[in-house]
Amino acid sequence: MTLQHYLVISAILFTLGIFAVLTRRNAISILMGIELILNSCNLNFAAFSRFVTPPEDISGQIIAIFGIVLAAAEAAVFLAIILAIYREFGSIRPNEVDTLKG
Amino acid sequence: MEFTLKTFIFYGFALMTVASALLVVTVRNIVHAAFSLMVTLFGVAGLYVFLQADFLAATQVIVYVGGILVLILFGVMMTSGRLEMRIHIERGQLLLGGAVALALFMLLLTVIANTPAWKNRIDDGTALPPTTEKIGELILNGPFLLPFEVVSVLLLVALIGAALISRKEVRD
Amino acid sequence: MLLSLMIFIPLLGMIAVLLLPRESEELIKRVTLIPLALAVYLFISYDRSTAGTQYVVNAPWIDAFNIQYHIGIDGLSVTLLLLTALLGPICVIASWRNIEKGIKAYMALFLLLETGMLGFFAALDLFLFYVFFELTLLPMYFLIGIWGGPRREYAAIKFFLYTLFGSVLMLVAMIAVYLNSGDPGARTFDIPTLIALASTEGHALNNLNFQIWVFLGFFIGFAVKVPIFPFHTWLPDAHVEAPTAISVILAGILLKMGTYGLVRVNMAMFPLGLDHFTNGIGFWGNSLALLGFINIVYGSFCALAQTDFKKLVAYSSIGHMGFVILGLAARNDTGITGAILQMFNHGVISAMLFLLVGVLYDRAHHREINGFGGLGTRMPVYTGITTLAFMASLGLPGLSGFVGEALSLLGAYDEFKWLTILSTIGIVVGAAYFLWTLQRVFLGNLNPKYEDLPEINGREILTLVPLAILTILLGVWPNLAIDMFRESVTNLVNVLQAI
Amino acid sequence: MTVSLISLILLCPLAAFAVFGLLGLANRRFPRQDYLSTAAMLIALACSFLLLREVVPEPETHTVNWVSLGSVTFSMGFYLDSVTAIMLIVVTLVSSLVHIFSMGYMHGDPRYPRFFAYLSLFSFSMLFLVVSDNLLGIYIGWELVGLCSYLLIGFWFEKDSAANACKKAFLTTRVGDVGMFIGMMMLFTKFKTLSLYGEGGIFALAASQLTTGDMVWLSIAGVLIFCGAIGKSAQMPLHTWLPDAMEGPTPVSALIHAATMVAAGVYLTARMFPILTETSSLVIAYVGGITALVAATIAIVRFDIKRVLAYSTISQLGYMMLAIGAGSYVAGLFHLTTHAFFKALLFLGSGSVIHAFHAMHAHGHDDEHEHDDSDAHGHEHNEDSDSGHVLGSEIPPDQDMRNMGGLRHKMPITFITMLIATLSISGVPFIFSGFWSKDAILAGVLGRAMEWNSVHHYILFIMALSAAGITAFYMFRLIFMTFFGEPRNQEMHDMAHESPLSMTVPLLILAVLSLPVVNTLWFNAAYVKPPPQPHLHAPAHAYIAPDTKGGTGLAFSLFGVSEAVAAEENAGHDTHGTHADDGHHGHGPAHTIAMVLSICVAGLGIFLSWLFYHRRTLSAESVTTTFRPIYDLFWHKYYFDEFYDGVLVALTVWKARLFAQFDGTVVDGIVNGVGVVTRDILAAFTGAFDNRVVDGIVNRVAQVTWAVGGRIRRIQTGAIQTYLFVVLAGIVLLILIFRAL
Repeated sequence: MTLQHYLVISAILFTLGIFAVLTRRNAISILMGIELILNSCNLNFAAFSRFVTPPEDISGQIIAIFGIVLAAAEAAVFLAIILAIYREFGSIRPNEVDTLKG
Repeated sequence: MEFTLKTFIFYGFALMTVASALLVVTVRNIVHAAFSLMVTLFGVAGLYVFLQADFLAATQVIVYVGGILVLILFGVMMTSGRLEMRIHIERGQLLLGGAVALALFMLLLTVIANTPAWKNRIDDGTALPPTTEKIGELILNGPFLLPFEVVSVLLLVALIGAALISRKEVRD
Repeated sequence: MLLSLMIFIPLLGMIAVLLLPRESEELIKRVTLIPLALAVYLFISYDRSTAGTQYVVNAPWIDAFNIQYHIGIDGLSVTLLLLTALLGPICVIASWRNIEKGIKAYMALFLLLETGMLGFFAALDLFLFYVFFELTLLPMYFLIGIWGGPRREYAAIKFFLYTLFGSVLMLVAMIAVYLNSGDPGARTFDIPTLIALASTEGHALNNLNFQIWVFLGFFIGFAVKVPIFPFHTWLPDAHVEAPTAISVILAGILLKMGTYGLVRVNMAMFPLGLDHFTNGIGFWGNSLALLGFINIVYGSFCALAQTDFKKLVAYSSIGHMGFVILGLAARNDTGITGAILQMFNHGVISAMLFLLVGVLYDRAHHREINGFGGLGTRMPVYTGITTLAFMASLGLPGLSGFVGEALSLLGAYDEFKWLTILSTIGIVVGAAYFLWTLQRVFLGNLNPKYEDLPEINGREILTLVPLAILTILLGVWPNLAIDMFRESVTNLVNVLQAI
Repeated sequence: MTVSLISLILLCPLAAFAVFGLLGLANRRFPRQDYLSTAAMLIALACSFLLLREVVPEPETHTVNWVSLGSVTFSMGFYLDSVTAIMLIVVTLVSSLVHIFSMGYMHGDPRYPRFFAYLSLFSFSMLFLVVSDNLLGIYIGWELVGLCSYLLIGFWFEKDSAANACKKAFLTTRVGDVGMFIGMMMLFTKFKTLSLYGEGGIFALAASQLTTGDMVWLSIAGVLIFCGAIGKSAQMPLHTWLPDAMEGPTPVSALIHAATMVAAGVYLTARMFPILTETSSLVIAYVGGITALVAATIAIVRFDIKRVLAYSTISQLGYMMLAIGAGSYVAGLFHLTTHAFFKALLFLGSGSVIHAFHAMHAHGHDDEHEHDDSDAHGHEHNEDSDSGHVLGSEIPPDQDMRNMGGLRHKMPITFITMLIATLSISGVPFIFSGFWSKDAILAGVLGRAMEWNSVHHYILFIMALSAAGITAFYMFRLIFMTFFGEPRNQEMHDMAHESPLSMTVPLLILAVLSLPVVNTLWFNAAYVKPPPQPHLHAPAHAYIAPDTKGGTGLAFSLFGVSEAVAAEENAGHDTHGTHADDGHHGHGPAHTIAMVLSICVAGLGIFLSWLFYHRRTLSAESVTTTFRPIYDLFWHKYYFDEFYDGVLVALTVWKARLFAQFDGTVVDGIVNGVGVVTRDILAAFTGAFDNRVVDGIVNRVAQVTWAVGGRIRRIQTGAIQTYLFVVLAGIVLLILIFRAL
């Protein structure tokens, strides 16, 4: 169990998250992709905290906790927006919400 | 590295995380995807345990699984009206997205493999003291007090904002 | 420091207005009093015996382009700062009952506008000068476009595009000056430095051809603001559509920004270019005076034909600003002093006129001059104040309008005999349209429609009295204002006559 | 002492006005404004008398810097010489009397306090004008009296005629003022000062610096300054406002439009005396002479009592101008003084008559007013049946002389005092002041004519003489129509009554002032001396009269006035303007001739008037019919008003409309057109002329931008995922590139 194990897992999660964000046509799926990305980040923080910094320094973990909090906030706002958009457009497919189209 | 139970469990968690994450992005049924995400989150929590971040693991389970995931399910239900909403994916987009993701992944792998500072960092298995008390000390009586307060305000604002956005317009 | 405080207090006030609830109106009113108090303090403590700038603040701002936050005041600026600071609270009081929608946004924009104007008059760095110049544009656009009359959008866009057109030319000229001000690294936007460089023998800025073009660039930019024929057509539209207080600011301050810029930049910085347009030789040598003459006569005649009260006052503004141009074109201290006095006095008097039109409009809900009649019996106090303002505007001696006009003409006659003589037509026509208006609105039999028109109220009198006092005071004792800028003008004239 | 006295004189009326202004702003009125204003005037009057004694042979100036610039300074100040002192007396005296008169006349007017406030403001302005030592100060006072005149003519502004008249007065005088201002600009440019007196003043500089080459320029400047006087003193061709100004209350007509303000033009011309050249003098003299004659002829045919007096005023002012233009400085000013008193008396007397008739209206109803109106028209029919409806010829019934007659029994004081004034203005010899002043003018003109052997001055003398005769005729016509004969309108006659004490006392005082003895108090040779005229040169063919002594000189020396006139005439011989030391030598025969002739024409005028309007041996109607074209010309006031209204005013308004149209359509049209063109037409235009137009390049740039923009904007899909995709792809690429490097 080296640092690289964790980093690879994290990279996989990150990539999958990116993939979801890029390909999904459903806003909630995109949100789930984002959650994956955030998790991969948190995992990275925790891993670096464990392996790179001295063991008694756990700043990385605290940052990860902040990350989780931010994720929670983000999810709440995201879902609220989705609800609002859904009411407005009757759809949550991002490609149908294109009022900003030039 | 010898193949102990601990290693085995680690790989198990790792596999569980990666596999369920793969399901999250591939499964067509959005409810299934959500449940897969739950598994992924659990897996990550398990990994935190391996990293001896007990408080983080607990937070992960409580906040993510208990909070965010439920929120997502709520979102699914309120927007679709039915639980089995199909996810529609276009082929071209799939290919392009896959290509970019894959490229990114390859890039990350090379970085991970080639960064010298990250090589040979092996978990020696020494048990560290529980982190909860330390985290509490650091957050409430240490350098992280201000960020903590800022984050709490942010959370509050986000919650109020979310409530404001999602409520039905009364006037208009 | 004091000066910076004065400039940015309205900005702070704007933030305060946005944060405060609607009910705290008293506070908003008082915010505008602070700059006034500071301006009065500056006016009193200003050292009248020197031509140099005072209260200077000079701090680096954008080092990469050697742009500085350089502010300071000389006699001309302090006069106009006082005018700006004085009109601020008056406009707030004047708009208090008239603006119904979005009063907070209105006040916030108004305070932003005030910062822009105050900063413009204090800026000593060309870039800063430009920034403040543009800063007034946007709030004005919204103030006309949102709170204006029925054709407000047309008027606002016209105003915006016109001024933008001018300021783009100005920007080009400004960059040209910057690029020619020295080697890379030694270039500067600093106005005093540039003035010194422009009269240094052999410097790139001290080149007739260069100065002519740059002069034109700046001139058109300011000419739109003044406005000088043929760039004036935004003015009547903007005035007619703008709410009363904004008309007051527009006529009282914004027009002065144009002429102030002419003095501060065109005259002080490009004496060679100025000489080319005012030396009295040939067409170009008379062109500036010719524009002044056209403004006077054209504005006056157009005013004579108007039946909309506000449009009439707007056109009269064009006519009166012509005297400023004529006085400046004279390039002697009589003419320039007259022009500066005329700037200040026109600021005061036209502010009064627009306030008075607003008073009538609030009551009768129209501005058609022929639709009134005999109001003199119904509203004696209002009639009295209007008569005072009209008389001041048509240049009755003893009131401030006369001094500026007379000095401008006396100065201009030295240089441009025939144009000045022809310009005096404007005096007669000016009297004609004001007296005719006075007759149509106030004299004769009372129009039965307006038998119950209420007399001017205390709040409105409060806005007018300070201006009326100033009008009389400066008419009786013009030295009060001239003391402020005599040295500055002498200095400028010396520079102009050195070439 | 002098400074404080003059300050007091100025401040008293100003304070009285300021009280009104401040209270007015507070929306209150001060009920005893009349006492306040009158008291202020009486104090000023007392101070003026003190000053009269104060004046020493050496004139005094006191100045302060008013506008100081780098290179020039405009000062404000007092200049006190004998002329100032006399003018101060005239103004304060007439003003005080008019104040007192107005207390009776204006009683009960809804704007009673305001009237007195305006009078105070006027008095201040007029006094300021009089004491100013520089052109700018005079100009300021000049315009301010114009304002007061405007306000007071329009005092009853509900009447359209009054509203029109006040505007007309202001604008007409403004035209003249602009001329004056141009003259000031010329002088300022030359001398860099507007002060008149002292070493740095215009007069000193003009005397020392100008050469014969500057004479044309100086003449133009002089005439331009005189333009101001033309406007203010209602000389031809800017006289039309004065008759209309009679729309104001009668005391105003007496004070402003007869005694003081209109005389300011004469005062100004007299002040400018030292810089007049022979050309400008001649212009002034001709303007004065023509005005005197023309206005007198118009006055013959008026029926409105106030209009008759108005034209008489114009005519008399022309006389004064003629005097100054002909070099008779003292005579002109003397006539100004005497005229101020007797003309004020005439106006106040007519006011008393109008008041008597007007009081009846106060008792009656408005309907009655209309009835009277038609009645008046009925009368009008007799005499000028086909004169038609002329602008400004609607006569209010209480001012129409055809409604009067036989009033001498009803209003004895008014009658006696007015008769004295009439005798005075007509030039009935010896005991009336008008005779002396008018005679002095005639003598002066004739003297100049004989001395210079100048045809111009002979013509001017004849004009003046004819005007004198006509004046006697129409003034007695007025007296006969108003006070003699049978009452023409019995109803009105019955209601008429003598005016209250506040009105008759001023009349009596003014009547006393119309006697020459009183005037010698301030008008004598030791007191008034004409200033030198360094730029006035006698023509080459001037005939130098031989000195003749004695003769009529003895008679004149009865009065100090004549001493002064004689001294002046004497000075006139010396064309370089040095003073004669002794009074009597140098009397030409001019005086005798002028005196005899003037007595003759005055007698003739009075006699004809008596024949026409009292004995009625001659019929005015038949004369009218015989000389119909001339009568029409007089009746229509030489068509000046028609010309101004039909041509000048119409032209101005038309031009204004044209300009405004131009502004709205052409200038604004171009602006809007540019907008439209840039938006629409330009695109089509360039499509057609793509290659040929030079602008093509510019437009091509625009086109290309447009086209490229059209394509590029597709990138802006509005879809977040596309953006994200691009961002990520970009990141990957960038990292790859940097890693490769």
